[in-house]
Amino acid sequence: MLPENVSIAPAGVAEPLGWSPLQIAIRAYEDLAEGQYVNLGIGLPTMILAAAQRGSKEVIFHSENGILGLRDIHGEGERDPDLIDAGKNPVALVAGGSFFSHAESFAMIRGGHLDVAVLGAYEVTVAGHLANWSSEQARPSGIAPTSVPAVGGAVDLAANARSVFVLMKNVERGDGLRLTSESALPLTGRRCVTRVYANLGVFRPTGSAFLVEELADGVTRDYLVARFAANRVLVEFAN
Amino acid sequence: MLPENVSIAPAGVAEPLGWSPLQIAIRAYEDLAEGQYVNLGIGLPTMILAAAQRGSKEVIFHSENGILGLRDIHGEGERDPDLIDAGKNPVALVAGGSFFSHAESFAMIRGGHLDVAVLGAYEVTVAGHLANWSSEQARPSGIAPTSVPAVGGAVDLAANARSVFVLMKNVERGDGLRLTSESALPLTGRRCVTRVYANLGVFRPTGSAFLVEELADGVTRDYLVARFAANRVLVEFAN
Amino acid sequence: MIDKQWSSFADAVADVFPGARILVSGFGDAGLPFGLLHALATTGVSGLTVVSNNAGTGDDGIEELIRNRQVAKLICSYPRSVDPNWFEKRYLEGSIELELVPQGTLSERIRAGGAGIAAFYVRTGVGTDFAAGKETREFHGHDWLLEQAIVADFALVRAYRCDRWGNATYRKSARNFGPTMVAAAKVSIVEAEEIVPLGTLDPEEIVTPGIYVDRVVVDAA
Amino acid sequence: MIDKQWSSFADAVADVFPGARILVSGFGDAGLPFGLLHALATTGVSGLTVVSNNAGTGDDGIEELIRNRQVAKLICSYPRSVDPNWFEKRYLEGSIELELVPQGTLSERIRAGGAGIAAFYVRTGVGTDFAAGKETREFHGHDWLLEQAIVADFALVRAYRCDRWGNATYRKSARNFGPTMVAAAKVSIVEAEEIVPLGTLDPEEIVTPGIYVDRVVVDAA
Repeated sequence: MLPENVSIAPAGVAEPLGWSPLQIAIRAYEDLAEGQYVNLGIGLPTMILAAAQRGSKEVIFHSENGILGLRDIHGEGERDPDLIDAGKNPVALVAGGSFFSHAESFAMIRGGHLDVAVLGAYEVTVAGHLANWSSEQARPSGIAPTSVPAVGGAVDLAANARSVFVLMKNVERGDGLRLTSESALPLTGRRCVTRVYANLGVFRPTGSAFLVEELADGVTRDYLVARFAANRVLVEFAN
Repeated sequence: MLPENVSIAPAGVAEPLGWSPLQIAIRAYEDLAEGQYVNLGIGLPTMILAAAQRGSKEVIFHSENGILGLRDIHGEGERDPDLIDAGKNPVALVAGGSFFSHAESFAMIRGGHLDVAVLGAYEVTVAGHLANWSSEQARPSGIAPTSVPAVGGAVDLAANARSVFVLMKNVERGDGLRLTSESALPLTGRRCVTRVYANLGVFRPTGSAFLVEELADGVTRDYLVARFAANRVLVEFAN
Repeated sequence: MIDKQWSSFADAVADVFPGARILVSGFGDAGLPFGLLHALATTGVSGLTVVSNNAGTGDDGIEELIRNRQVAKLICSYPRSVDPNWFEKRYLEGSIELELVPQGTLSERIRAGGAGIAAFYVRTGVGTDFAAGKETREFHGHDWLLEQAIVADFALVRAYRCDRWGNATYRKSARNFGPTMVAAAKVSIVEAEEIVPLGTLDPEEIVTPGIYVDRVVVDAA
Repeated sequence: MIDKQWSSFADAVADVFPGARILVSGFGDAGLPFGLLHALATTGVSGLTVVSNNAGTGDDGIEELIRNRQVAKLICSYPRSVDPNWFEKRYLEGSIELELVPQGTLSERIRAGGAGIAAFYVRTGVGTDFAAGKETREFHGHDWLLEQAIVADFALVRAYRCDRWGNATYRKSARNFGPTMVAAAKVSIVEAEEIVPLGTLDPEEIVTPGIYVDRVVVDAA
């Protein structure tokens, strides 16, 4: 049941409820431990670098394009076109950082050396399946594509990182949700998502439901229950 | 038929006929071209470094333990225990040389990037099969070994180098030969030997015979023909 | 004396033939061999298969080849960019073939090509569309996919400092695919920011030993 | 603050358990972690499987472990040396098992272990005794052998300079198996000639990024 006083704005029109993108990144950063090696994917995940600037933990960030120890460049003088993150944005390097080839970078990823991979997503399912590389559902063969598919390193990270954090700007998409029971989108990986940090709070896929570990500021339990029920997605609460 | 005036000394007793080990190395070095990348195996092959000291060609020598550009240390001051060749002997590095890991070194070998591998041998057959890693024939199971087998990088080199030169100190072994029709020894590689540089001359395995490309000083054609005939190994002559 | 230096980009790519398979280094604009790619565009050679992480942005680099309809097939992990680009146009009109490969599988397939490995098993892509048509095999209680090596006729790679033997270093994240690609092509052509005398590069710091490099062209720009 | 430095070799190897599989760097004496190996010998832990290129020479290093009957199995390419050694004695008396592996297959199996590859196909060993018991498969008209990854519980590796994050460089041909082995073990322990402050090592020159290293002990000798 949806509380009557809550308007459901179409995605992209009103600001998402709850946490801002930076707040989401800050919340995810809180769950990273000192000494962890953390890959940051394209988009929202790279905002964790801004969150880390405010922290004092030594968390070592990995970028798929051959960097360990990247950090936010936050308006520092010269940008170096040869020092960019996975999203091709300029970054800086911490003392103790290093450069290596793509082959080494993905040997690192595939070998299970990354403690956490932080990725964006189109959809995450209750089973922990991740869909983040194509927003186009499978086409009958013979039908021309209408967009360019691009996958990058997400499939490698989803299959091989020790844990996968998903950062999601807006759980709501019109009346629908990006946290779902099933996904019709091409999957990035199965049973790989550890936790979702989103505008509405922190969610853990349990296999059959999303366990709400934390509600974002301004998001009520009733609202969440109603919103998920309307989409036939099970939620559970930690307490 | 064996010329009567030639004594066949048991191996290890008299000096081998023909070329000395250094002369063999010098002769093999003559067949290396400027710009070639050449792996040197344990033993006699490393003597090519001494031969190269007298040459002016830029031939780049590779050692399986992660070196390109090694050169003979020929009595230079300090020996560095961290700079050794495949036989664990101290070497030096030329300008333009580089160090890399074993994994990279053998990626290089397996990837077919070495123009020539120069190896020692127990036996080479007319088919170009190489036996150089174990002098012990296959044992019936249950029989205890009498020596320690050791293979090193020879199998990798035999299978993957663009060409394989074998350097052989003494073709003769008592009444027998190390250039054979068949080998009962465990093989290092099949159909891999390009050419054998030995005390008696230069030999090319053709599949059914050894083509004598050159006779060593002091070795007669008659002697060679008789010696090989006595062992039922076919020889042919280039001219 | 070994001297792998060539005097111009144009000479260095003149023997790229129609239908050739070409590895191109770079991630975004970092490490892209713009000089070699422009020279290749100028030759007009077509029917190329290009293996590269991206499809390029704007009008330079790989985009110039695609705009000119010189590329028949792209093997790539991320052919999407912020600029509307020529790849998108050619792909949607159906005039270029795309083989989409997860990024680490792409780099490892190229590494295998240079390292004498025919094929290898990874967990990447199991249970996804990327497993389609591939052998799945169980090791240690998990499913793994068989992936095949990629080798090529040419590699076009951007490096930082090179010497006349082809020894090379790279700059920061512009290293990316370069050291892997030079090993996997019959002819590897390096575009260097700078040529230094032999012996200048520290033997411990050389990332690409010259054995993998056939031609070096300095970027005079 | 991350600090991977341990104060003694003894502490750093104290949790090596009976039956553990251990990767040991080195080629001849170059790059052998003598300090860590001696500490391991002192613990008396036994039933070990040791993976290393050689079996050692003289009485130190791996030889000390073998003399003490701490090693049940050796996976190795070249267990022969000029000195009569303990391996030979133990092997001929039948008290140690030997898995003899061609050197490049050994290094690549370890590389695969660290790089998330279950198995791979090489031409090395086709048509020889090294093909026994292995799958042979045809690719591109040739036979290839399937080789399996090696992973281990511990890696003991000798490096040159290290920082507190475990970033490491190596010296000349002492690099050999080190950078590959640190990636393939659950616990990687590096014996360093020197510890330097974080930020001292040039990011372009770091051969082993600290991600692969769990413990660093400086060789005070």
